[in-house]
Amino acid sequence: MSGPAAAAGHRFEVVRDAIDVAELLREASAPAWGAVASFLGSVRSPNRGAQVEHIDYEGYEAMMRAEMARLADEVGSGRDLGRCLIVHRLGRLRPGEISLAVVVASPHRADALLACQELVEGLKARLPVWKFEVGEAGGAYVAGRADAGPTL
Amino acid sequence: MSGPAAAAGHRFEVVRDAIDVAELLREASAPAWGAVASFLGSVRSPNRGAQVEHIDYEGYEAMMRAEMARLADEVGSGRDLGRCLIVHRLGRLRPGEISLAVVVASPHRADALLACQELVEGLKARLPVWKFEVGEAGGAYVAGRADAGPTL
Amino acid sequence: MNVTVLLFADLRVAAGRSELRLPLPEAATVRTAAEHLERELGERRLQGAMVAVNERYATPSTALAEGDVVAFLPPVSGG
Amino acid sequence: MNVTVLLFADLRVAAGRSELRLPLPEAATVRTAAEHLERELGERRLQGAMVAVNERYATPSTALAEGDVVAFLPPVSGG
Repeated sequence: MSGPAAAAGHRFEVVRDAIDVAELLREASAPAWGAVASFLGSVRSPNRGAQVEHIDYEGYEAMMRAEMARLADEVGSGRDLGRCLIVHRLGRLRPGEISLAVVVASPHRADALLACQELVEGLKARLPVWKFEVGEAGGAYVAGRADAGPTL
Repeated sequence: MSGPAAAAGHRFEVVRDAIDVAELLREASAPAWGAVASFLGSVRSPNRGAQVEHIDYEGYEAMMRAEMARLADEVGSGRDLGRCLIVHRLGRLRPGEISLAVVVASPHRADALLACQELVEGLKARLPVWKFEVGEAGGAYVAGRADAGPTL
Repeated sequence: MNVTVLLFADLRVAAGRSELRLPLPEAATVRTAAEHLERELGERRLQGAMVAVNERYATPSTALAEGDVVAFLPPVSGG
Repeated sequence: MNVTVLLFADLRVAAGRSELRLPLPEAATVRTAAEHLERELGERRLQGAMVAVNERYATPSTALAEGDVVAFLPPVSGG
């Protein structure tokens, strides 16, 4: 976790249990911040027409936290971000369960909304996470993206 | 409230009591929707350098609900929005209290994030709401915007 | 014809009321209503306000009908 | 020198392990490590993977040092 991000009371976490969204929103609430933008990603079913039984999320945890902090520093640059909370869950998740929570508080609504959007896009492209999706027809790794760095 | 919006289980409300954000997030949660984007606006203090004691929110309630529904129809056009919940509070609010909650659920993260952002911008420009802000130096109406229609 | 006028924020405060009944000539528009209202209020206070007819933003040339609800809206600041 | 190699997802499954120690010649780069690893695994499985060195995305030409942690990352799908 980088200095500025840690100092600001940001939170970059990888967890195995249910994400407590209410607690995140409480942490992002203060009179100085008039705007809180958030994104919750969850396991979707049906997906591409097929029922999903569960998804096993695998991640490179230390690098996930490092990427969250780097991304928050990039996205926060030139913006007035009061607090930035990012939590990603790993392990076995059922449809409807939350895998990713991003919460951004700012004095300004545009800063909160745009930072949240850029964080979500950046996390999707850069977090070292892999999904093994299991449905009626068996399981397979979800096709991923290789935008974050050159490939071999 | 327009037909399509009402049919989809959307919610467009004007309330006088505290907004229950946890309940809104529950309503926006379903396995078919993998993405929930939300925005919470609250009374900010300090504002423009001065401590805020409270804000009295006044609104044209029937038109607020009508504008929420029209805006949701516009923003939802061409997008796959599972559910769209908009609640605005009126009356006397203290710093940190939530005045506006916008929650959008969609199968697709871009639809949820962009719809949420467009709804917030549209609501700020179009909702017939006025704020009388009271601080140490007394009270005054907050300067508003006249973008939504021609002026006299 | 008669329309119902709604006033908000500083317009409401200046008028000392939030609602009034306004008699108008036939074929009146929003602009006609504004002129009559300013005469009624004794001041040119409506400049810069937007107008809604029956809960929808309207223009100065919007035609009015008996029973319409005409709201005069100072610049808004929702959220 | 020696580096620690981390494998994930289908690379991990194919290798039957998530971590291994890889001896490399001096002045090795990420590309050197990939070549040695493919020899070790007996297949050209790394094509299309990204690489991180010490928890940061790297390029094939990134130079390695003793003790570095080199992670081979199949296309990612976080969130």
